[in-house]
Amino acid sequence: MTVRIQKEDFDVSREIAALRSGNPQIGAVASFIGVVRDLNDGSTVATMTLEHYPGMTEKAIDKIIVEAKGRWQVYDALVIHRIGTLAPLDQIVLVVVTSAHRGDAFAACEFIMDYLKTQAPFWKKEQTPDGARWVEARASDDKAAERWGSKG
Amino acid sequence: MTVRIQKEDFDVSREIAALRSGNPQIGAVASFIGVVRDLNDGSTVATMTLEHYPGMTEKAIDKIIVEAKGRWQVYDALVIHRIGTLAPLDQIVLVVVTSAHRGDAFAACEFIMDYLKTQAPFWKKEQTPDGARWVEARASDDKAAERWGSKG
Amino acid sequence: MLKILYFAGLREATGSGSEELVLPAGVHSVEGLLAHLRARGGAWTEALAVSKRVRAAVNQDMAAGETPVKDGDEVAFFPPVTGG
Amino acid sequence: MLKILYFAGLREATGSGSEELVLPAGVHSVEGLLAHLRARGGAWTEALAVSKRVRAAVNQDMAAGETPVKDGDEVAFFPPVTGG
Repeated sequence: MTVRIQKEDFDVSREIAALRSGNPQIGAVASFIGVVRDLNDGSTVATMTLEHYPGMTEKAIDKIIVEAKGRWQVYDALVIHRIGTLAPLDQIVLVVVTSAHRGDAFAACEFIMDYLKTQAPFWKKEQTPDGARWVEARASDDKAAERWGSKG
Repeated sequence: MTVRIQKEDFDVSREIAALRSGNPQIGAVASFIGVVRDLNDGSTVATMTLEHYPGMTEKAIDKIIVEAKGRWQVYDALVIHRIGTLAPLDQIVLVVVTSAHRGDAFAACEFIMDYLKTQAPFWKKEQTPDGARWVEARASDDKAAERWGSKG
Repeated sequence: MLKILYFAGLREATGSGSEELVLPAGVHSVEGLLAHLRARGGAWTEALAVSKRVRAAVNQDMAAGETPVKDGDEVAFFPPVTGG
Repeated sequence: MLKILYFAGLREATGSGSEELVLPAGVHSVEGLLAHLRARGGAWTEALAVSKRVRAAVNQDMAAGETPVKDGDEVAFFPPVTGG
């Protein structure tokens, strides 16, 4: 289990290779990359700044991964989330899950993203032609997390 | 839409960069890598040889991608499938889907893999200590494809 | 004339990768063609047995038993696929 | 003593990133602490209004209104999260 909060970009191939390293029982690798879009809620986005809650962030993501490992047959999982100022086309977040079979890998990867969206303390502030604005949370993200059922 | 059948390995980072290139409206990239395991159905796998039906393979995968694009909001999709002889830890298949939002990207990526598993003409032959054997199709793969409902 | 292709275990069991065949009289579907090939006996009968769950494609599209087969078609027979 | 942290829009609206606060008498939960802070008036009342859907964490775990708060705790208030 690896969780990294960093300003630097990441290389997906290298991260996947590290996560897979030495485990020839892995048959499936599901991954997700979140990317900065140049248009959000109707406004052009020039840059975006990501604030977080140091300490809690890592703890919250650890909990999400532990929960995913309890629900599915997963070998390992990696989450990298960037902070600081990003521009359109920049990578924001990477989630990788390794498993013997693809169903477990896909489910755990999507579960981790859905929970990260509602449980991990990150906030985005966008610079638009009309000034800076904090991104509003989406009801669809609450719904996406809720459909996995109660956490207990 | 890109479909490649090749002997050579692939680099996930490079393939994702090419697929995303020039589209700042992409917010989500879901991907899947299938990997050769060293143990399958209880036997040690030394190498595996992938046979396919040239011509039909590309056509079948094209159809699957078109179907996925009809079901979800997807910008683009890429499928690379290797043929020839592979060893444990080798990458076999890559599916990447780009979308504005993660729900569409995850669903389309998993759908493409599930259909590829039952509709794309590839066959695996494993070399084990007990000799060579053709891999048996799994009922679980039929079920995985069926849960997406009828194709029409 | 039909072009018939065999893949994977089916290619090995029949000893044939492909053949050209004059469309046999009375054969109008995948199931009809399968019955014709089974009637060759020996390895053909065994490899194409119903229990083998033989799959077929006509002109490179997945086909069912009732899919029509006509002169000029490319018909392929193979086991359930196992890629990915 | 409590350590209280504010993040994102809430930090900007209150003008406060963090503060140390003696646990006020009668405050035993997140909801009680919120009511105490709202009673400061002005920007505090507005930023912490119920309509703002303020979220809280106690000792770096997501908390609900009834989550207990005791001396020595680290309590954070922030808007719904928007990472990922």
